[in-house]
Amino acid sequence: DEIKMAVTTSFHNSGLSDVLVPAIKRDLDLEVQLLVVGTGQALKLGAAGDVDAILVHSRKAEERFLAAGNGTHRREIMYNDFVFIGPKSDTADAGKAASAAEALSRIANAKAPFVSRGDDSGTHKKELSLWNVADLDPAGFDNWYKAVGAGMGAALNTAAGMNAYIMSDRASWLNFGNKGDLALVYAGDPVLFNQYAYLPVNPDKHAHVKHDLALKLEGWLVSDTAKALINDYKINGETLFVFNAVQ
Amino acid sequence: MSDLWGGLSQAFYMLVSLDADLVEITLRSLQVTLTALVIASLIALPLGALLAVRRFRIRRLTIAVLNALMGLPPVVVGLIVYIMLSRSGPFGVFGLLFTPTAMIIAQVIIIVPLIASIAHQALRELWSDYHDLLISMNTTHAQRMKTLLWDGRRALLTAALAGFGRAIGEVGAIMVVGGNIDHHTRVLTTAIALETGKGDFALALALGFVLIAMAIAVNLVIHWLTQTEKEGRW
Amino acid sequence: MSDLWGGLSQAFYMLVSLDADLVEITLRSLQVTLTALVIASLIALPLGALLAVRRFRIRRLTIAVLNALMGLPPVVVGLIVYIMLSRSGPFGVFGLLFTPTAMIIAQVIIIVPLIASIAHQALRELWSDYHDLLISMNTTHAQRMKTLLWDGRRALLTAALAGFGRAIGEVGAIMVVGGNIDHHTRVLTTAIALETGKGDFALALALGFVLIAMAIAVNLVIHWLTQTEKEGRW
Amino acid sequence: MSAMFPLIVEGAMTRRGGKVLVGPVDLRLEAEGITMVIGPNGAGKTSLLRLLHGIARISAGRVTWACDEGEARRRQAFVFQTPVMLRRSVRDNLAYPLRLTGVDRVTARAQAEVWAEKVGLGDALTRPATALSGGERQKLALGRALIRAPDVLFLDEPCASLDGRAMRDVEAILRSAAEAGTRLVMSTHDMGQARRLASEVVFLLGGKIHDRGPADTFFDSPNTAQARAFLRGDIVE
Amino acid sequence: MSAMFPLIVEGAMTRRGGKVLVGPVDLRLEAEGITMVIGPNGAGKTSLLRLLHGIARISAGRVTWACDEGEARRRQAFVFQTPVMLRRSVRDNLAYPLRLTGVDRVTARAQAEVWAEKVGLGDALTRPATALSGGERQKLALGRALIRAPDVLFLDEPCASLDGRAMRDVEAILRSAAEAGTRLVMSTHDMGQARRLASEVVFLLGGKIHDRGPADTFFDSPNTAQARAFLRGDIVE
Ligand SMILES: Nc1ncnc2c1ncn2[C@@H]1O[C@H](COP(=O)(O)OP(=O)(O)OP(=O)(O)O)[C@@H](O)[C@H]1O
Ligand SMILES: Nc1ncnc2c1ncn2[C@@H]1O[C@H](COP(=O)(O)OP(=O)(O)OP(=O)(O)O)[C@@H](O)[C@H]1O
Ligand SMILES: [Mg+2]
Ligand SMILES: [Mg+2]
Ligand SMILES: O=S(=O)([O-])[O-]
Repeated sequence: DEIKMAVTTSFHNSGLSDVLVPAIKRDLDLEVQLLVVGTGQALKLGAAGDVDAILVHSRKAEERFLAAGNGTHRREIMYNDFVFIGPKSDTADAGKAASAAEALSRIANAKAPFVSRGDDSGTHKKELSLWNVADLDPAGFDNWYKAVGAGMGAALNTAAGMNAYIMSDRASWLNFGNKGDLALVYAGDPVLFNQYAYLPVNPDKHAHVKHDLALKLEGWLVSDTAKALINDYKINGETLFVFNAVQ
Repeated sequence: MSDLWGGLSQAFYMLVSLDADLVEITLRSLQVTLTALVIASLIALPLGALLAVRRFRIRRLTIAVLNALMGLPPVVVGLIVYIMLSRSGPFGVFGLLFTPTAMIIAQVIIIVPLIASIAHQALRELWSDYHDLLISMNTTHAQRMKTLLWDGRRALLTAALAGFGRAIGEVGAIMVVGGNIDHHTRVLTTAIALETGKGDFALALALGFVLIAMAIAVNLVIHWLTQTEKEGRW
Repeated sequence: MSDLWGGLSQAFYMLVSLDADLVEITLRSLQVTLTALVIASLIALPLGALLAVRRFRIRRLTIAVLNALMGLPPVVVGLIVYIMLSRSGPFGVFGLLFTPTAMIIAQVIIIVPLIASIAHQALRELWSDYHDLLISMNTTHAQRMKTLLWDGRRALLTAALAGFGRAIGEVGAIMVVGGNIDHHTRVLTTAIALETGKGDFALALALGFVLIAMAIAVNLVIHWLTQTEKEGRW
Repeated sequence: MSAMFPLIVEGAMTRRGGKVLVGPVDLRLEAEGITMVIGPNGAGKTSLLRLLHGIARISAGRVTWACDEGEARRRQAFVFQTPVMLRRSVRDNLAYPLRLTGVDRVTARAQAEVWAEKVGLGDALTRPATALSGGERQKLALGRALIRAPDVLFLDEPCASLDGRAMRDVEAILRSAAEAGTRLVMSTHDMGQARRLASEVVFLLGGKIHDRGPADTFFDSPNTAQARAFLRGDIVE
Repeated sequence: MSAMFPLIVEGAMTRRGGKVLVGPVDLRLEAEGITMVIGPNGAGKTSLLRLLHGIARISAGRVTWACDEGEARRRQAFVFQTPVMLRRSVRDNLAYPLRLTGVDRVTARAQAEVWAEKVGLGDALTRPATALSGGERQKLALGRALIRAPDVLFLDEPCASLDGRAMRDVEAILRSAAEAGTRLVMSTHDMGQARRLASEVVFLLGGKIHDRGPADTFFDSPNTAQARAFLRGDIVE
């Protein structure tokens, strides 16, 4: 059997999928075919019935998706956190901030180059909400704020090329190969919490979707096997995801 | 810079060790592109010949449009093919989305204008040579086209090779319609894009070098087989 | 399908209302691509002529490689340019990464082989016409190339237009080296890729249609200006 | 097969890029004989032959065969002043017109060999036609035109590059074709040849028919000062 | 300017795709006169002229001018059997060789007009050369070859498509060029022309020089049976 699941770039770039997919194959004899796309595109693929389930991290968009009848339900699976990446020298002293919003204010005050995803993804939306908390409006920023309109990896590449600050999910950052002179400068504010959720596509809307397989997969994703695999997934000794599904 | 050397050595290493993943996606690249090339050539070469021999009214417009379509942005082609093949699209029932077939369709659309344009240019010269004779012999349009295609086959090879190059290196469209699914629709270019996103430039470059090496090898083999550059021109 | 119609009407609407963002990125697309086209033509057309007139030893290899390079995967070109221009790269000091200049460089690399290949094919026919005369007149290589380039200018236009099409529709390379930075390096194709990622297919298609319309317009204007398809061939 | 003749030309004219190449021409050709089109360089001989054959776009007037046009087109052949070589072997060039009409490859090739022999290319069968010498090309073009046994054959200076022997052979072929009923319309600059072959002469000057008449009369006592001057090789005003 | 002659040809040969086009040829050409290369179609006349001119690849042997090669190449010109028309106007075709040597555009064009007049293309100056008639092309090629006043001029059947008047004019031009010191080497199938112009004859057969001698002797009492047969227009074995 096979099932198609649309996931966001940050999930795939973390490397976790390379652990989970073979395990699912082994346990369920189910081949999970991943479509790695932007958040919006993942939701779109689900709405069109071109995939059987989606795994994203953008709560408001997910709720709209459900409200439109595109999915049957939303199941939270795990979370990780967002972190601020920046030049090793941390020219804006963002690392000394007491909160995520303050870190952003420091960057804005220093007018240090900052790369924004600019693509309406979960990550981008979170960043925008943080600027809001800091009482700043990216629309008014000048040249130092670069809305690049790209996936997590491409945006990190751009940040590396410019030696700029950027907000990334921890997993993508740890698994990223082209770190250049960048380093993690700020993390830890609870507001940076990043919840991933699983949404099976609604079979009432698209009769052909493999809803039973999607449920089967969901069952596995919230199982103890998955829990162990997710919690044990480490890069350089660091845990990336925390399993938090209601079992 | 170190990524560059890293890429080169990694490419070399993967090639000599016949890395299983590499072999798989390389073969899939070849299979998709060659299939697309055959189909596209079957459409584009006769089209190029038709444009050469026929003076229909909107010929100039057709040629200009064909030239313009050479620049069809792959992503747009990908999107349109996606919309057509999507479950909610007109051809959704066939379930072709995210299959190699979908990738072939997208590539065909992308390279037909390119092959037809180059073929038309090559055959136009030949036609201006043959024009009087073939008209005088009262040939049908089909006979003229057949004659041009046969006698111009060397030049048409360049057109087909250009199409091959374009298709094998293309990523925007096949990413959208193929989905870059591991072991299923992943090809060299989508793998390169993936590795680039992960920041693994050395691996991305290695795959790129393999791709380029393959393209050069295909070209050399074909040039050598057909002796395109030998003096007698056919 | 609704995305398709949505895209069309949105394209129409943006065009008649001269949407400011659209105008900005369209002009940037044109500026980058036309600059790249001029530079690439200055390199590729003489190169095509050189390959036509010169029988140097590795000519066949050069041609095969050129043909193969037509298929240079844009992402790979992007990566290499990125590595060269990045601060740790050899040309890092110029600070060109993520500027339109970087995009121009990448596009030049991508279209030079294409333009040179097509130009070479066109000039090869002309050269086989002129060969005896020009050799007999004891022309220098430069004179031969100049004569071919001048007398073959119509056919070379097709080559340049093919290059234009390729460059204006390209996204893989300029995404990597330009970074798709809003108001800075965002062009039509990168905007299309962005909207696709956002799942706003209608807007992506609208931008795509604008791009295609522009490519067709450029082709028509040039065909019309130069009357390429008129009978007298020059 | 219906009768093709008379061929009636009324006010026909070819114009190209503003310049009148030939015309207006009024002419009536009957079924028999060899019509020789002569005149100085640029007089319009080639243009007239193309007009009659129907491969030049007619800008004014009409060219009408007695039979319907499709049939007329099928029954003609043309030997061009600069022969067009298909990029194939000599044999395939000769077989080409037969293959067009559906003759199978083996028969067509056999016929091609017969004609190669007749025009003196018997030992060049497998050579690429594009590598032939000037005279050999003309021979090939002639064989290729005759192989379908056309009822009307146009020849534009077909012997310009032939050696003495070949010219004699070709003239013999043409004469026997004419005797067998093929209508020949040809141009030449060789007045000796014109005298030997022509039954009728059309003398062109500046794109117009300046004089016309039976060959004997024309050559022995030309009507106009211009024709006299032309035959003497003098300036023709 | 150093002396170009004698031109010494030793065992020279041109081979193409396995076939010997002409050779081995041994020949010595002196500074004066008009050498006429004759022979049946396919005998190798064109190939020999190209070999001497240096535009055919020499497969064996040598062709040596008295002066150094670069200079020799600059001082020659060639009129091809099938003239090559540059895709430009008649005027620009004629001016082209001058422009190559650095003559400014105005002077080159003026010269071109003079030569257009001389070869009888005075009223075709602005026409595209590719639209010329067969004879007009030959005239253009001739003018283009003579405009640089070459010291050696090769002509490959230059009058094959010319009318009587043009042929006479061209022969006059050639004769006066020869008198002014230009060395002419030409081929023709017109034995009348050969007799009128030649000071010396080279008779080719099957790619080899079969006979050679002063024009008078050759035409009046050919040495070999083949030459006799050729002159009579008979089969040459
Ligand atoms: N395509 C063309 N466009 C413009 N003028 C042309 C074209 N073709 C021929 N001409 C001109 O028309 C005139 C008649 O040409 P045509 O070829 O019929 O002459 P011709 O009598 O066959 O001459 P020749 O004896 O040299 O072959 C010539 O002056 C020629 O230059
Ligand atoms: N490129 C080539 N490849 C092979 N054979 C060739 C090539 N060019 C010429 N030949 C052959 O070489 C022989 C000599 O050719 P050449 O053109 O020198 O003859 P020619 O004496 O000039 O004949 P003509 O009087 O018909 O012009 C011919 O039989 C011809 O078919
Ligand atoms: Mg003519
Ligand atoms: Mg010859
Ligand atoms: O998961 S992302 O779409 O934000 O990369």
